[in-house]
Amino acid sequence: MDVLYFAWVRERIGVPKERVETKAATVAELVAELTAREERYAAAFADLSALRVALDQELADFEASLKGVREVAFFPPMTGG
Amino acid sequence: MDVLYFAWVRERIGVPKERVETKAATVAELVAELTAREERYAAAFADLSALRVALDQELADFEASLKGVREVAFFPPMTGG
Amino acid sequence: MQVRVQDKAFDFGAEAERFARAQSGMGAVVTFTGVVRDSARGGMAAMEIEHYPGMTQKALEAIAGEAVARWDLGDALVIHRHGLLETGELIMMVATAARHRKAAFEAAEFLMDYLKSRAPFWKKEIGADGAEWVAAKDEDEAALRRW
Amino acid sequence: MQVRVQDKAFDFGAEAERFARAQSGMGAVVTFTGVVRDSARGGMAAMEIEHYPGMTQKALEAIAGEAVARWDLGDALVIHRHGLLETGELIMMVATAARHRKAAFEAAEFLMDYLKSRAPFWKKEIGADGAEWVAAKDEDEAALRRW
Repeated sequence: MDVLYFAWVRERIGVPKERVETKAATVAELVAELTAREERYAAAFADLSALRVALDQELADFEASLKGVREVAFFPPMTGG
Repeated sequence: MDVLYFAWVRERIGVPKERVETKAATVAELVAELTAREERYAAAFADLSALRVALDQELADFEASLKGVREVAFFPPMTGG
Repeated sequence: MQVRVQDKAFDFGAEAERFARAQSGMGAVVTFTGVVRDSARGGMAAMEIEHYPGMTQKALEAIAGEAVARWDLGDALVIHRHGLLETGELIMMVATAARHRKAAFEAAEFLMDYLKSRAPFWKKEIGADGAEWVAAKDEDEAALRRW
Repeated sequence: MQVRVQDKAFDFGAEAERFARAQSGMGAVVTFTGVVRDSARGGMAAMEIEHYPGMTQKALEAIAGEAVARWDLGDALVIHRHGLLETGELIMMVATAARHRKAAFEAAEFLMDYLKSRAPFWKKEIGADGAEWVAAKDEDEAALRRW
């Protein structure tokens, strides 16, 4: 699936987008998998309360299933307007 | 003093402004005096709850004193905006 | 702070643009404009707005001054027309500028609530079948109580 | 209903004027526009607004659609910029049209509250001494609870 990062999450991880092959069933499992992979992910995902997630461009939560999902995006709380 | 009328009060009384010589001490006394004078005043002042009054261009109430007042205005509740 | 009472039309877009551009240090600009619309009973051709010339400007300045002080506004603008207006014409506008949106919105609503019930204007709807003074609404008087 | 996400500047006055003029039967038009202002710590030179291209338009259309349905609006407009903006530039605007002022104000505030916390934009303040992401405010999250 495609994994996208925005704002300081993107800056910490170092790329705006990447392709991830995973068997994670939920967002939380995907986060755990990425965190274990490299320090830059651990830094980005250190405080999940400071993060938001969207699945296929809809806001979701960390317990949500990844079944059928093609695009996951991680970002800080939004600051539009 | 000058007495001014606006909106349907003006239409009922038939003039926008007139000079009134009076010894009335309060707005209520002035209203009573005018009401007694002619039917058109009685028609305009029939329901005081539907009227507002301004003394020297400041909103006031019917018990207010006329002492030193140069301009009295009677009108219905305002409908600006 | 600017208050204008006039019979001629005003250019809402140009006024709104100028007001927003003049802000420095204010992040939030709110405008309201009122449009003459057909009456509830239909068939309205025009609206006549009467006012109390000696009092109107003073009353509007007092209201705008209170809004600026209470919400620490960067600026406030009030324009209100009188005379004969056709359906679709703009009756009035207010604009407020504040550091944050909450103050800008509240101040604009405050100005509108006061303009509706405390500024000396009276509207008359003119239709094919005659003319009728617009009655003040209880809800407009009630709206003042929250401030 | 119109939603535009763009990097180029928009003409607030012209947009506001066109929006108000297009109303028929709607008596009340409210606009909000946000201006890039200096940060609380001062010395800000510019603001960079990042967004999530695939999601932004959809999210804004959903928010605007909800506002139109909930307040029975005659129309709603949302314009939001992304990219690099200088101090004094306009970030975004919303406009709402309703029969009465209460609905127009509420719908505009609702749109703003959602844009602040639910539309995928992230602001970064760029100053002489470096850049810093704007933190989301608890009060903005709290503002959503009233709707």
